[in-house]
Amino acid sequence: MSSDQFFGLYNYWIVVFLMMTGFYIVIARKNMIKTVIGLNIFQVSVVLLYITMGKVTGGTAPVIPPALAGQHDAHDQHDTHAAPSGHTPAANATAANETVDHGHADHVTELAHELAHELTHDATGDAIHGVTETAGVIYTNPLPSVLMLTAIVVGIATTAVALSLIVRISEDYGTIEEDEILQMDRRQ
Amino acid sequence: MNSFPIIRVVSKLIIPYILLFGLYVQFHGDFGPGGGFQAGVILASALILYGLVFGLPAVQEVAPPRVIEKLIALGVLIYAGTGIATTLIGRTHDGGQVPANFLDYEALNHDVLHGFLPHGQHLGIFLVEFGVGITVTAVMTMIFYCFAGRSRLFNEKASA
Amino acid sequence: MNNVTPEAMIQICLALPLVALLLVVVAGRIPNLREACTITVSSVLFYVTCCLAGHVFSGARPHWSLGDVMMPGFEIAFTVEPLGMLFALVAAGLWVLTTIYAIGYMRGHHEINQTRFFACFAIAIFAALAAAFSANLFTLFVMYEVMTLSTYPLVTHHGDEKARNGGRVYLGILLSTSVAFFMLAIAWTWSVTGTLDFTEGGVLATAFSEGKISQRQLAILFCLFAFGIGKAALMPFHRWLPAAMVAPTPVSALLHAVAVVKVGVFSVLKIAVYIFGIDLIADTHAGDWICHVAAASILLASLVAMTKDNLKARLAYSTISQLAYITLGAAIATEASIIGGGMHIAMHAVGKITLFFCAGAIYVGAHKSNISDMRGLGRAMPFTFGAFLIATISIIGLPPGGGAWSKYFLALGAVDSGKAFLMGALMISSLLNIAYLVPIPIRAFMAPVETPEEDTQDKHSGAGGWKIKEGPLLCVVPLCITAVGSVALFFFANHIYQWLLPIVQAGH
Amino acid sequence: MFVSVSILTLLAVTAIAIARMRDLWAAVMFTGIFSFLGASWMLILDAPDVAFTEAAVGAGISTFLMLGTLALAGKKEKPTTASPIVPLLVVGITGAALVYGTLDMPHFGDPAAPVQTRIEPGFVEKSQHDMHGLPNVVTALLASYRGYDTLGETAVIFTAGIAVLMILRRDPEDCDHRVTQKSASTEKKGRSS
Amino acid sequence: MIEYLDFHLPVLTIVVPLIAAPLCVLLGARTMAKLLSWVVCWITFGLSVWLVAKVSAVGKISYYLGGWEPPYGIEYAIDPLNAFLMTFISGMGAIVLMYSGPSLSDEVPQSKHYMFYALYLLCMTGLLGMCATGDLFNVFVFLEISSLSTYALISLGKTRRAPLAAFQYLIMGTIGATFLLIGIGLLYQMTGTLNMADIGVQLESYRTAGVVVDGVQGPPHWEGSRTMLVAFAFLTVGLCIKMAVFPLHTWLPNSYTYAPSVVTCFVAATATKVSVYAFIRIVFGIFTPTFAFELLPLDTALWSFSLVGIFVASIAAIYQTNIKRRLAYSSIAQIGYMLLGISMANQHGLTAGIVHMFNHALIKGGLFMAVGCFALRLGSVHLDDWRGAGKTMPWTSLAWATGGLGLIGVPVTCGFISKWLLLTAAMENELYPVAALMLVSSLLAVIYIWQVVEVLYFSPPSEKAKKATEAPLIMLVTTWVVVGATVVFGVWTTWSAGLAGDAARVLLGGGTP
Repeated sequence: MSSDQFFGLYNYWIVVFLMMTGFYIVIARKNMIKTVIGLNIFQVSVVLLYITMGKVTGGTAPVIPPALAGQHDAHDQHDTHAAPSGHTPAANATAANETVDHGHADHVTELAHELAHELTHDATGDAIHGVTETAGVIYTNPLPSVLMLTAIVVGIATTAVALSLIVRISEDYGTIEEDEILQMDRRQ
Repeated sequence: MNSFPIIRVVSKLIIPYILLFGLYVQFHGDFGPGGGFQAGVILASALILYGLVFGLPAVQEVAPPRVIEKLIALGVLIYAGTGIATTLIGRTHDGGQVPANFLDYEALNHDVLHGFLPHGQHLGIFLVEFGVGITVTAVMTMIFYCFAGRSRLFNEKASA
Repeated sequence: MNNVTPEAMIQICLALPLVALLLVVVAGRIPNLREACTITVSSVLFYVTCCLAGHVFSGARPHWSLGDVMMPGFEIAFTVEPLGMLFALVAAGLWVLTTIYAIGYMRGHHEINQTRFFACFAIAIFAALAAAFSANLFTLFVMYEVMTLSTYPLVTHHGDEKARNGGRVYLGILLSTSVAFFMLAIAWTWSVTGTLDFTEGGVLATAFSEGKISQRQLAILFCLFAFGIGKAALMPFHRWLPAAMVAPTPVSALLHAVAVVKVGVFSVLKIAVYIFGIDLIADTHAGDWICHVAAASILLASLVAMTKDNLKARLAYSTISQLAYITLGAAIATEASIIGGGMHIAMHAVGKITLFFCAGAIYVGAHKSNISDMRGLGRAMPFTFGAFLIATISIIGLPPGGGAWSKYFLALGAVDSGKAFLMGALMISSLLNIAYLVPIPIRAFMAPVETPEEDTQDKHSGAGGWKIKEGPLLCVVPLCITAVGSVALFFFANHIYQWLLPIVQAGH
Repeated sequence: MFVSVSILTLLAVTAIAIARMRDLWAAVMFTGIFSFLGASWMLILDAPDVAFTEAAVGAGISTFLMLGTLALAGKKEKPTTASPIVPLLVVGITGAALVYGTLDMPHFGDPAAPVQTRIEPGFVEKSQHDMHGLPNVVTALLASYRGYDTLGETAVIFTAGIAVLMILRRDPEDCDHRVTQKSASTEKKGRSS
Repeated sequence: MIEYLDFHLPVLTIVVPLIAAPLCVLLGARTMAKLLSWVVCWITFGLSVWLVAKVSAVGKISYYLGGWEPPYGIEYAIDPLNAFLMTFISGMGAIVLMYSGPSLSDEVPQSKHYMFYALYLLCMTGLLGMCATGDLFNVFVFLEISSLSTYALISLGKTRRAPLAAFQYLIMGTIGATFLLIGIGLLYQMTGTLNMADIGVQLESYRTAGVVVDGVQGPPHWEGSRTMLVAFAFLTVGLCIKMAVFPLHTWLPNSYTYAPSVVTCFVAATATKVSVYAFIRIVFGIFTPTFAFELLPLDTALWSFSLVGIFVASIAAIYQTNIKRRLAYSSIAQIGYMLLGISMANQHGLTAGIVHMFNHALIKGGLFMAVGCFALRLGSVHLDDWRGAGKTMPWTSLAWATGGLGLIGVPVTCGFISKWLLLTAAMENELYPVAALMLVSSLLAVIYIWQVVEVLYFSPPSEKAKKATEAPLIMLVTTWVVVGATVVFGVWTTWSAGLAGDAARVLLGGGTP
């Protein structure tokens, strides 16, 4: 294993370690709250996995400085007046719309290319091909962030339901240790 | 907890700012980190703090559980309704009307108060974030109510 | 019926039992109406079957298909050929008689749930006819299973612990063998040949010549079929037959003589002829293993029969033995043995149903079910035991019983195939038949009645002790008819031979 | 580099500490810390939105909820008698599989990774064009490009809200229900014995 | 109007129940919510039937949500397979909801009914959404919608074990979902996209051009990419938990047993099938059968797990005296049959697997509905209490017997069709031992079904059975609709087997019909 590989991957490994710690708590512990804690750690680690993969060296958060954004706003307002819809349209595969959308899609692709050209025009330094880069600023891929926002919300939703179930179980059985509960059920 | 006057005073002072911050996060999501979900959490936390300090009945007077329950539903309806609205409106294209897909905010383009009211994508994003905010606030509050409703601590306090 | 096409006749034949089912259910509350319906419909059915038989035996092969209701390639289709026609004739003919008999028996015995009984009966007959007419293995299998399920409520008719256990064995063995072996064999056939249609000359012959299936595999496949068709009651999968004896006697008659077991052996024959082809079996010796098993079944079942005192149990083992004859015929697969097997379906059906009718009549009339209790009973029930004697002669294979011919052809087949030991098995078996069947009527007529007081009473009251105390009329008439039938078949055998000849000649 | 290494180390240490702890109260607190550390690392990885949310959710709500549950259900975990061998084995295999899977991954921060290059033009440029200058690309993605996912997410939250309400709300009728249930269970007990 | 519906068909099928759920809460009243959910369920069913007709006519339909083309946005990709699945999910959903009335009043406190309806609709939405979507992450989101609502619905059960069962399911389910999430993440990392079709294209290009690892062009076959292998493994394991494949099935028996009858009916009929669908989609739509079954020995693994699972679960089923639990174990066994078919990866096998999803949904749905009727009238699902109920509840008992025959796979029921297709597929692949074992295993079903039939018909009636009356008409009718469907689709299989065949053809790379 090269040191290159080690430095390229070590934080994935730590994330894996964190995930497995969480996973271990979930499957090894019989206390229900502890299980939920384990689940939480597991999920947070998965979030870290996604966020790690979105990061690009030398990148910055995908929030465009307002100055730049304003610039485009102006550009777009001009654009909006020219064509009311300024984004890739619904190129729906349904036969009925295909012809309409096709023409439109071409038009938009053209626009997008023009725009991309414009954007990279005043880029300084070596523009690495394909990396999200606007006006010399490299942006980290925002998609993992978006996915993880959803995943976090799903996680808290699950936790809430799990905890409310625990409350019910502890009221009904008087304990939240799975072993004891199973014993009680068996005795019944 | 309500036996500590300092906490009561401090929280009374803090809560408006939390609410304000929540609203800021809600409506400023376009510009910086934040959005409906985070705003909802913050707004709910203000209510929860209020509940913790002044007791469950007090906060339920401000935000009755029935209303909160309806708000949970309302937020989702606003979100999904925006989607349905876009399909119903359709988008203008080359002067003609073509179908717009579900959640295609381009359908929300309009010329009313141009430059003042958001339109198109901005309006869409505003609406759905608003929906998310309402639901999250309501759900978080409701979860708090439910847990607190089960707690003997709170129930005794209510009777006392 | 002259202006009805044979195709339409198939439809009518299949529809009539269902009509009967409907009528029985609708008229369930009025027993007389219900029975009238059944008898009428069954008579009409017999008539239509006869008309259809006229067409088929003069060379027509009517075909009717429901189309690909199943997956593409698996159709419910019916083609009538002589073997199936013969079976259908037997089934339809005996349905009329069994119905009449059942009315007498069920009423004489005050059985419960008579509507359910007649309804299931109708479904069983439907399945038997549909199986007889089936044009492919798939239809045959479907109908085979329908038959199993429709007879289950009949077997467990009494609904008590004994009936439940009997039903459990019945259903268990029949379903298990059909699912584990029969279905597997069908799927195998399908994967090898790509078709399930019954074809003259057999479909596996081509596959064999193309090397898709080896000689050994053919033998295994034949075993799968023979054992998979549990209704053929080949040992060691015969237990269901005695177990099903808990059923009321008309059911036993139906099971053992007409529908269930005959569907089994009929299927074996049909598969041997139309799936394997008799030449293929003969050339590859695919049936050799089954020959041994069948021979063993014949002898063992006969031996077991001798030990049984219960009349129905003894008849059940006799049936197992007789069914193995037919399986043997299929496994030997010479012209004579196939014809013998086919003929034996009819001969045994008529003979055995007579015996069961008698057993039932004795039970209803004298409330006796054990052979040892029947001493001298023949004097009280002369018609019953007379019929019993005639049927016994037929089953043993003595002239003028119909069974003589079928056994003759089977023996001929065994000699043709050069398997002398089979000949021996058949001979010994016939002797055993005599040993376990003949004593029953003999004892009934000859032996003195055991209880002396009763004996003297009889002497006082009746002329020479012959006080006639038969079962219900509706029981006795059918059994006389079938007894006469089994003799008639002796003289009629040549026709059957002529009818069945095309199926063995087609392959050449 | 130093910051991220130290945060990662702290995360690992916290995770182990949580795993070993028997005191649930402390474990919950440490979970909050864990989330907080995670959030800080996310901030370093240029994901301020996620960091914000994780801090609010992980260190805020879920800690609060767990504390609430603890208050209702007891604070001490009983030592388990079950052997940890099987779970350790399962975790070991899973972890080994994952590490094995990382070996062919693009390295951390690799600008040529498919994640960065596959979509052309990337979301940042595209959203600048489509959204008429919406500065926060994450919001644009969340609410528009993947707005449907977010609708799903809202539905999840809604589901959770209704679920918790249904599981925990006490209704007058609910009490009767529980009484009948109890009597049913005693009846059953009587029969089995 | 028609044009509007036709255009938005894919999304409306999912969004209509999604909107109805909050409306139920907003209405708050029991009757209103009930009425609304009834109407909406049938509308959804109508829409999905329409959808299936449309797909059969025009082939694959894409719908871009938000108007954003993939890979930017989320795509709904409807083909014969998921349209077929959606039809029977919404169909079962509607019919079970019609059935639910009396049983629900018996088992769930009235004040919670409107929430029940909301969650029921959400569960349906989640399942439908999982089917329709062409975006991997969207699968996860909708999986969670359906899962969360299922947990809550299960916890509604009468006994105190219901919340426990729900909790156990929640933990297992969340582990499964998280594994799925890890798998999705790894796939995303290697391809940079979330659209399933797009991932497939990307992987195809790696296969021909090779993966770039450490800046070095790899060899042009991607079994070398270890990340992809692990991604596939995690997706598979995650879905296997959700499917309740044999060693990962532990959550299922308790959940099915202690959930309210209505919930069991719906969940048993649909939930695991959707995970099977997702698995099919991942194996055939993203990776390829070549990868899954030739490079990886997944087929052998699946056969062995399926067969062991079938035997173990069927034998376990025989020993259960709680009928719901008995059927739950049977469900685990039946999943094995579906996987057997899928793992054969050819036209017949895949068709068999897909058909069995549908047929098993009908059969198990019907059986659980019959159980629900018994539970309502006898107040118990224990075998002892069912003694002699055949006399007092003849129609329900007959429904059980008929459904049971379907499960056994007797001809003229749809269970036979699936078994037959599986058998011929196994024969075609020359898997004779598998075929034989499969048949033997189906005999175990005879035992655990017929034991109940005997108890119903041939035992002296229990105290409870003596007092029982026939189930309410609405429950009886709906039960018989489903049970009748098992017979109808056992005879008339052109539709189900035809659609499944089309779906299999599309999955195996053939053209759309």
